[in-house]
This record gives sequence, C-alpha cells and structure tokens, in this order.
Amino acid sequence: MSGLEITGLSKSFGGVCALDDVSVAFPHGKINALIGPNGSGKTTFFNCVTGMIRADSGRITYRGQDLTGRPPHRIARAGIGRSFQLCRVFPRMTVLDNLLCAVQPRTLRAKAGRSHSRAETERARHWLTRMGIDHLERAEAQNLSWGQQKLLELAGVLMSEPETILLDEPAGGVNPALIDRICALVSELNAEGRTFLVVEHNMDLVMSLSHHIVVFDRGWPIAEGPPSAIRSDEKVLGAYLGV
Amino acid sequence: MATVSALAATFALGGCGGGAGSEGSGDDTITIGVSLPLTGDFAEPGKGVERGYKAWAKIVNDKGGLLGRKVELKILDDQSNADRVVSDYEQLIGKDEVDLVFGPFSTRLVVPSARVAEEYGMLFVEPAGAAPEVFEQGFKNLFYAAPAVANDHYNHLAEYILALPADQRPKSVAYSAMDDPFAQGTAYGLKDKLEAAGIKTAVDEVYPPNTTDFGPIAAKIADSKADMVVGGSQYQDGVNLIVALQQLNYQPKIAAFSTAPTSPEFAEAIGNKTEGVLAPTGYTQKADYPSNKEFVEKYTEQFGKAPEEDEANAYTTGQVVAAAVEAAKCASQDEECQAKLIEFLRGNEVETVVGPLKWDDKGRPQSAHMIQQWVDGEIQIVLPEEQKEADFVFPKPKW
Amino acid sequence: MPSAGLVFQSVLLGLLLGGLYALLAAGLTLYFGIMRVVMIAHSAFLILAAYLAWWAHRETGVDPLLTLVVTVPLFFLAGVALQRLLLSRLSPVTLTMMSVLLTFAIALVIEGLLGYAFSGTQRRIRLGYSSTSLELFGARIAVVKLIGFALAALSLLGLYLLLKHSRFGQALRATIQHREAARLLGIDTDRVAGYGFGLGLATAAVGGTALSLDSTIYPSLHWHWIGPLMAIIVVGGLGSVPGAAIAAMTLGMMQSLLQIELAATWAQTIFYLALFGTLAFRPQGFFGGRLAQRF
Amino acid sequence: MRSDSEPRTTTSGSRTGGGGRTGPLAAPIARHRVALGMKLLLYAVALTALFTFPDVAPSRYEVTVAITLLNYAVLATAWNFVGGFTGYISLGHGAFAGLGAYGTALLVVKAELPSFPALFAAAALVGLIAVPVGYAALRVRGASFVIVSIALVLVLLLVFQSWASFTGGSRGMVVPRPFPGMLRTEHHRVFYFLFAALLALALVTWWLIDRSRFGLGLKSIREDEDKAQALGTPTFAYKLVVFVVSAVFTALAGGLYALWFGDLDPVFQFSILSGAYMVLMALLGGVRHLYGPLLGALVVGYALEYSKLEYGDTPLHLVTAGLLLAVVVLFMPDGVIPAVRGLAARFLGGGQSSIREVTAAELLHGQRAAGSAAPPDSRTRKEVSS
Repeated sequence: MSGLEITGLSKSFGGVCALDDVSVAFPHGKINALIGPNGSGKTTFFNCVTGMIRADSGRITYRGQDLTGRPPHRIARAGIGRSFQLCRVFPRMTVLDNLLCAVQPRTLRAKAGRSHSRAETERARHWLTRMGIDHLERAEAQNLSWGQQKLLELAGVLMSEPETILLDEPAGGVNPALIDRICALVSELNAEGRTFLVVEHNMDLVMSLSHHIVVFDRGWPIAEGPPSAIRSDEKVLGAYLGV
Repeated sequence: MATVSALAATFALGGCGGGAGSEGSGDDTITIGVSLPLTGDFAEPGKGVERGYKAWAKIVNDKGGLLGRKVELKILDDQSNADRVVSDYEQLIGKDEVDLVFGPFSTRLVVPSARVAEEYGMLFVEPAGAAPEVFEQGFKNLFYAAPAVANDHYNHLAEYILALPADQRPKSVAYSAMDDPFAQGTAYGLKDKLEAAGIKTAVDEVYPPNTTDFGPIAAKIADSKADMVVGGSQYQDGVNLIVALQQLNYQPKIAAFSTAPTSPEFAEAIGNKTEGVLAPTGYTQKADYPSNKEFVEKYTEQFGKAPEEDEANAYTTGQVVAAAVEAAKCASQDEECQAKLIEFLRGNEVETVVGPLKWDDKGRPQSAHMIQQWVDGEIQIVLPEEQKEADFVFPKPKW
Repeated sequence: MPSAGLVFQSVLLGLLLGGLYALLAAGLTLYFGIMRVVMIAHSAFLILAAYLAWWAHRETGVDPLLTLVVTVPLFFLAGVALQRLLLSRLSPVTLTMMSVLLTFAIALVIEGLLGYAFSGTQRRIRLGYSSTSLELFGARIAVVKLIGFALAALSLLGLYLLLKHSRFGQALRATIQHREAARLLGIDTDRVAGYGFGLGLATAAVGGTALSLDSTIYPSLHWHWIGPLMAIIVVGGLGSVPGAAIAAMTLGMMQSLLQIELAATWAQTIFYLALFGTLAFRPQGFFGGRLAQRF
Repeated sequence: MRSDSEPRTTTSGSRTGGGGRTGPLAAPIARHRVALGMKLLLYAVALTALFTFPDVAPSRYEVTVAITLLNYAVLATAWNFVGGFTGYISLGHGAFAGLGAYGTALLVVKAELPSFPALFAAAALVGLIAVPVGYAALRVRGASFVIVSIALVLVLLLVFQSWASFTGGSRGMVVPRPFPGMLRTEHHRVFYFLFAALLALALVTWWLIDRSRFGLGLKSIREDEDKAQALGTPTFAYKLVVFVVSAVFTALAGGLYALWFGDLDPVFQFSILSGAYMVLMALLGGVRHLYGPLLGALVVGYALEYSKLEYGDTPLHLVTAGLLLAVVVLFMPDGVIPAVRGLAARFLGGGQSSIREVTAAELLHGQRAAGSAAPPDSRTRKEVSS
C-alpha cells in the first residue's frame, strides 16, 4: 500500500540545486529511512514535503490526497507530523501546554473552548507517561534536559495523532541509552500502525530499525531498498566515501 | 497582581492631587493661567508670546497691579500638542484654580483650549487664533486680541492692486500656503479678492507644516511664470520657498509672504536678497498709540531688544483682559464675574498697543493689518497711505 | 498637461533626491543583511549628522562639508559600539523584534536630546552659494543639491568598491550570506558585523551632511525619512544593496514626477503603496535576493 | 497574574500527585484558600476605588488624568492582543486608534450618525481595514511586520493631512459633543465610566482568549511559529484574527477618546510615538500577563504626567521614554510583573501557589525527591552533563 508519494520534486536556492526532479514513494505502515551525506538535500526534502518550503515544481500526494503547495498546517492535518532537526519545543510553556498545543479544534466553538479540557489533558498525560516524563508536566519546557526535550517533542507530535511521522535526526546529540529508548518507542508505535520516515546519520540505528531505506546524494535518490540491499550497494558506498 | 495595579491606581490618581498643591489664589494676587507651546513646532512664536505676557505682567505690577492685587502668571508648556493644551487648561482651571486665563499660540491650539474655557464659563482672550474657523465654533467667550482676522490681513494690498491701471495689474498669481488655518487664511483671503476681480490663479499649492523640500512646489511656480507669488507662510517654510524660488531664478513682480519677512533673521536667511518682499503686519514698534511707547521702552529694557508682532499681540491680550477687569472690578473664576468680563468686552472698545480694538458678536476684531515691504534693506510700512513710512516699490526688483 | 520644461526639471530633482535615498537605503540594507536588524534609528543618526554640520557651521563658520572629517569616523565608531555593546546582547530568538524596539528607543533618545540642545525650531544652514544654480537645457539645478548628490554617489561607489574588491568586503559578504559558514572559514564574524554596522552608520553621516546643505532640519524630521527608506529596502528586496539602490532611484523619480500633478504629500504616498504592494504580491522584493524569503 | 490558571493547576497538581513525586510542587490547599480570599478582597478594593474615584478626586483635573490613564490602559491592553499572544511587536497601533477616532468623527459629521453608533461602526470599519493590512503584514515574518506597522502610521498621516476636503487636513476635525449641553465636569464623569467599561471589556476578552484553545495556539506561535505550524496550527489565520481583534479594540479606544476630547489633529492621531507608548506600557508591565499592560499604562502614564509637571519645559520626556524602552528591552523583556513576583517570592519565602511554571531549581529538587521512582528520567538527567 502506498502512503507518501513524491513525483518530480525540484527546488533550487539562488541557482544552487538542492533537489533535482526527485520521485520517490514510501510504503505505508513501515519504518522508512532517508539517508545521505551532508548537503544531499534531505532536510530540504523534509521541508518541502511538510510545506515549510514551497517546491519549484513537483507533486506530493499522501494516500491519494494531493498535498502539493498546501501550507504546513494543512499537511499536518492530513496526518503527517514531524520533528525538527535540533529538537524544537515551545520553550516557555509548560510541558502539558506543549502537548495541548497539538490539539487542533475544528469548530469555532471548540476554538473558543477552554484549552485545558479534561479529556485532552488526560490524553496528554497518557503520552507523557508513555515517554516517561509525566512528572514534569508543570515544568517549563526550557528547563528540561536535552533528552527530555527530545521526548517531549515526540510526545507533542504524537498528540496530534498523525498516521505518518517524519523524524529529523531523532538520535542527534542523544546518549546511547536514550537512543535505545527512542528506537523501542518507534518500533512500538509502528507496531500500532504508524508509518515513520526517519532522517538519520546513525547507520547502526538506521540499519537495525528501518524496513525501507532511500539514499540521497546531491539532491537525487541514488538507491532504494531494504537495509540488506543498501548495505552492499556500490553507489551508496561511493557517495559516502566520496569515490 | 490586582494589589499592585489597584495600589498604583490610587497612588497615581491621588498622587496627582497631593503633589503639586494649588497655587494660592488668595486676595493679594490675581493668578492668570496660560498654556504655551514652548517646545515643538510652534516653540519660537510660543516663546515670543511668553515674553509678551511676562512684559505685560511686569509693567502692570510695577504700577501696583490690577485692582490693587499683584498679577502672577502660571505658564505651562503644551509642547505644541492639542492634547496637552486641553489638559493644561483643565489643570489650570480645575486644579490650580487660576482667576483668569489667557489664550495660547496658534489657531490649532486655540480652538480646543477655547472650548475648555467656554465649558467652564471663563473669558478667553487670545493672541493668535486668527483663522476664520476660530470664530465659527459658536464661542461666546472668545476675543481675538489683534487688529484683524487672517483673511483680512492683505486687504490693503488687494485694494492697492485693484486700483492699478489694468495694464499694470498682475495677470496671474501663484499661491502656496501651509495647511494651517492661519497661514492659509491669509493667502486665501487675498486669493478670494483677486479672483473676484478676475486675476487668474496660476498655481494653488497647499503643503503640510512639516514640509522641508520646496523644490517641487517652486518648480511649479517658476514654470507657471506667474506675475505675483503669495505665500501663506509661517517662518521657516516661507524662507525655504523663497530660497527654492531663487534657485530656479523665478522673478515675480510682487512677492508677498505672511509672517516670515517680519522676522529679524529673515534677511540673512535668504541671503539678503530681500528688496521688495511684502508682508502684512498688525503691529509696528513705531506706532504712536500712547501705551505702545511705554511697551516698546519697557520691553526693550527687560529683554534687550524691541518687541515683534507675537510679543505685541500677547501684550495686547493682557491689556484687553486688564481693561475688562478694571471695568468689572473683579477677577475670579466666579461665574458672575466672568460673565461681567465677557459682557464688557462685547460692548466696549479697548485702547491697545495695536490701536483701539472692538469686536463683533463672534469675537472678530474690526480693524485692518498694515502692509510692510523691504525697502532699502529695511522693513517699512508702505500701506495704507496714512501710516506709510516708505513708498510701495512696484514692480519688485530681482532677487 | 505639464510643460516639457517642468517634466525635465522634475526628472532632475527626482534624480538628485534618488541619489540620497540610495545611499541611505544602502546603509539600512547593510544592517539588515548582517544581523536581520531593521535599524529604525538610521534616520535619527542622519538628522544628528545634519545637526552637527549645522552646529559646526553656526559656531565656527566652517563649510558643512568639512564636518565629514569628524562625523564619518565618529559615526563609524558609534556603529561598531552599537552593534558590539547593545545589539549583540539581545537574545537571537527575538532579535528582529527586540532590535527594532532598541533602535527605536535610540531614535527617541536622539530626537529628545536634539530637541533639548537645539529646541524644536527648524534650522537651516545659510551658505554663500545656497541659492545659486546651474542651467542645464533650460532646467535649473541648485549647486547645493548637486553637491549633495555627488557626495551620495561617491560614497555609494566607494561602498560598492569596498564590498566587491576588499578582503573586508569579501568577509562581510560571506557573513551576510551565511554567518555560520563564514565563521567556519575563519572569519571573525562578530568583528565583521561590528564594522559593517559602522559602515552603515557612516552612510548616515555622509547623508546627513548632504541633507544639511539644502534642507531645513528639526529634531522629529527623522520620521519623515525612515518610512520611505524602509519602503525602499523592502521593494528592493531586503538585504540587497544594488536592489535598494535601484528601488531608491526609481521611487525617488516617481515621487518627483507625481508631484507635478499631485500635492507633495500625496506624491509621497507612492513609497507606501509600493511597500504594501510588494509585501502583498511579491514579498521577496523586486530586485532582491534570497534573504527576503523568510523575513 | 495568571488569573486563569491558578485554581486549575493547583488542583490538577494535587490530583495527579502520586506520592512524593509532586510533593514539593503541590501547594497546600489551606494556603490556596487564603490566597483566593486575599485576591477577592483585592478585587473588591480595586473596584470600589475605581467606582468612587470621580467623587473623591481632589479636583476636576484628576478625573481627566484618570481618563487619560484609563485610555492608555485600554490601548496597551488592546495592543497586547497581538504583542502578548503572538509576540509580533506592532509599532503602528497608533494608526488604528487614529482611524477609530477619525472614523467616529467622520461618521458623526458627514454621515450624521449618533455618536455611539458611529463609534461602533467606525470600530467595525477599522476591523475590515485591518484584514488587508494584516494580510500584507503577517504573510511574512518578523521584520516585514514591523516595517508595515510603522509604514501604516506614516502613510495614514500623509493621507489624513493631504485629503483636506474630507478629513480637514492638517487643521484636523472638531467632533461634536455626544451630550450637548452637558457640563464639562459631568462630561468627564460619564467618560470616566465609559473608559472603565471599555477596559473591562478588553480585559475580559483577553482573559477568554488566554484560556481558550485559540489562545494556546497563538501562544505557540509566539514560542515557535514553524513548530506550531508543523503541529497543525493555522498560524496565518490565527494571527490575522487576533490582529483584527486588537485593531478593533484599539479603534474603540481611539473613537471613545475622540468623543471625549473633541478635537482631532492628524499629527497626534497618527503618531508613531503613541504606538511606541503602547509597546512600552505593555512590555514594561509584562506582555504575558492579563494585567501587565494595565500596570504598565499606570506606571508610564503617571510618569509622563509627573515629568510634565516637573520638567514640562523640555523634550526630555522623549529621552526618558527612549531610555525606559531600552532598559526594558535589554534587561527585563518580560516586564516588571515577573521581576516583582520574583522579589515577592524571595521575601515571602515560598508563598507562591500562584506560580504555574516551575523553576529549574525546584525541578532539580523535585527530581531528586522522585529518586529512583522514575528510571527514564534519571537516565536523561545524566545525559545533560555528558
């Protein structure tokens, strides 16, 4: 079953081509990984898919729905959540409020309603408990440790109930113990039916976690397949070793 | 937090009351409240008016005061700001409980402050609100202490031009006026009269008070080649326009500007090319009204230079109010007293340094302005005939 | 229908005015490029420089142009100090908003101090050649306006050469394009940013002197200048010096031509129309670069 | 003052506080009751003071000063709808006040509407005008917003000065009195209460938004706009809506002022300085707090009056305002409320059940107390030091 499909995506910055006619599809319900050397266009790709940057050309569809040119909040509402490369939380809000921000009321009445409704607070606590940071719910996010902030960001993404989650370097700057914990969470959540697309530099993590890998080089996907195939792909080795 | 704000509120409001105690309006002094633009756009004329008021107070007190009581001025700075001027008069009348008020400078500030005085039932004699709208507000307490309203300033010049033989009359005129009730009033008063007589208007430009670049306006005037240029100006804008016209080498036969040419710095500011420039004035130091000699002499003694028009109008205001006080034999905020003061001015003529003044039912003075011209490097009265110090120079020499 | 002479005259006036706008907008663009700072106090410094020229002339009678020798280095140092001591203290997260407030506060202080020192009275330098002019195909150009324009054009050329052909200029451009990358290349970006600010403020010194030759000045005049200048840098594309220069000349010319038919104040609204139009339809500006996209 | 959150967080804290984990964070209920009682008492005192002031004021003049301060408070609170919730600093809100004032005046004079319907119609019109302005200003981030806000004031000044046949040009306008024949003292009294009512309306609206989901969305924009968008918040629409709300309240304040004051001068109606005072007041008091702008308005407004009485003769008030703004920006961007509260907490030694956010020190304390009860937590703590 196909989930996120990208066809002919291009983006250049002032003459420098970041993405060049990229066409790629990510199977739904799997843990997908996107790897590639620095500057290969991974983050630009992420930003285009989530609507943060407007692509010069190309189409983005998600489960048959055309998302091309939609603003980021529309894409989020279509069921695609994301985390940022250097973790981003709302620094001067409490942990609980950080999660409640992800609740998107649809009706005017709901928008005007109290932000701390009982049902949503309970749901937020559920995610916090699952991340193991529920005891911090009244703390300001900026006072949390780096690792706690990473978990908080993930909890926030989950709070908006996305089917597909894009993680930008979830293991960046995180100690091995927490990496294990994050990996375990991703696997669990995937088992519950969520699709992942992970950009990551940590090869061990990518190889052990993901089902399907796409390799980018110079704004262009050069290889695609399961970890075993990627591990032995010559083009990938070339791109990484600069051959 | 409610604590802090509530406390702050009580403190703020109560504090105002306790802070600056009321000026003693006891029996031995008459306190007169004035708000003047001592800073901001009108700072220069505002300070002139302040000197005029101070000179008046000193001269009165040297002679033993009014009704045997010393006169004391309470002057506030309104920063040339209409919001301020109102709050100033609120303060003077409501809190400082002054006995009388004098008007501020500039039409724009006169209207709001006159309303405060009106709504508190106080007499309001003012030295500077000459524009027509001042007298269209229906004020019953307002009197303008100068010979004529703005639109009548050029009356003598209009008469002179219309009396010229048809072939000598200017064919077309360029008007350029500041968007200020007074300045524009002077230019448009003349415009109405000349247009009625069939003299063409070639350019009609209005600019806001903060204009600094007069190049484009000057270009239009120069391009029109009008025979005569009329500037409805205050000081600096008039200078700027003249310099810009000189830069374009525009040479009119008549050049008339309000206010600016009567300033002592004018000649130097336009490079001493003043010959033939005209201006209306309501005051001359040389006028031989009895009180004027005293004024010029004592003022010069006090400030080291002779008084100008702003100073004279302020002094006139003092004289007018004094005459009313002497006649009504009272000076207090008391409603009855203020009504008597107003009633006196409504029906009587007052001798002042600008001549005898009397007013119509709207507070408009019923005299006329003289026309001055730069002749032989000096500004001299040329119109009307009976008061002239020099002959009218026409056409104007090149500048 | 305006006469051909008037149109030609207006074109000349527009050109002369546009030159001054271009120089000042270049300074504003530099600040924005370096630190994403909208420097509200730029025009306040412009008026300050004009006052210094006027004051020196009044006190000693020297030609206002000579004050450049003092004001340019002085303003350069003030710019460096401003960046290093004040702006660099602000948190990077809220830098754009807070720097606006901080420079706004500086503008208020300058305006207040000028008012305190010299009163609110309008001032104007009186020079022997104030009202002399040259004739060019029937139009007249005031000598003072010509000097002002020449000053602006020379400074702009100097700035251009400095940015394009000096090592410092290279470092500055690298800092503007990508601060982190520049730092990795071994450029002391803090120092470069400081000097860049100094350079920007030096344009205000030159502009102020040029302005003082032919214009009345008063303390609150800077509000009159900051609006058009901000419009110019947005229309030109935030961060692009050539874009700002082109926008300055174009808008200056349009203003001057519009004044033939409209009153001066109406003609000035062209700057704001251009600003709103640009932001609504082409937020990255018309001549601008990459920077504008996210800001 | 987080009037919205105190009761909620305290109770929720004690409800979830499973044993020692939240121990040091939860406030005893008794103390909470005392605090609530104190608060009600303070409200009562403040309201009584507000209602009786016109009768006990030392002179008529103080009532006019109070009206001016109330007007500042409404303006600063109105400004804070944008500034406080979204973090977008508008220096041009003076434009909306001016439009509200002129709109009211023009509707009364030209359309011959009665004064108060004209006021509301003008505010509605300003709301409409705010839509395209917000569209241009909010589409792009940060710098452009400030530039547009300043440009708006400057261009409106030009238009209202130039369009003399419609707006009266530089001479301004005279607004007819809403209650003809009323004595000036009574006129002031009526407007004192009208301004107080408008302030109450603005505060209640701010409070309602603050506790709503919409408000939380706005605050997330202030914290990190990209992130808020990625979580599905329609940031542009939210910003635009709150911008319009802010403009309407500002216009109401401007229009009411016009009816009270009676004379409009474009230079002072469309003044950058009045916008700057709003920013200063809100920032000084604290933009994250309901009563922050009100407090700031009282402090700055009083300081302005005071400096005018003491040093009236000079333009140094500009220098004072500038220095104050610089100090606030550089040293206390959160305003005096957190600063004062920090001081109060230090003196009272912990009686701070009303503080929702937990400080880093308390957090550490709480985590130590939690000890091995939270294994994932103790793991992440180590990571900080690594």
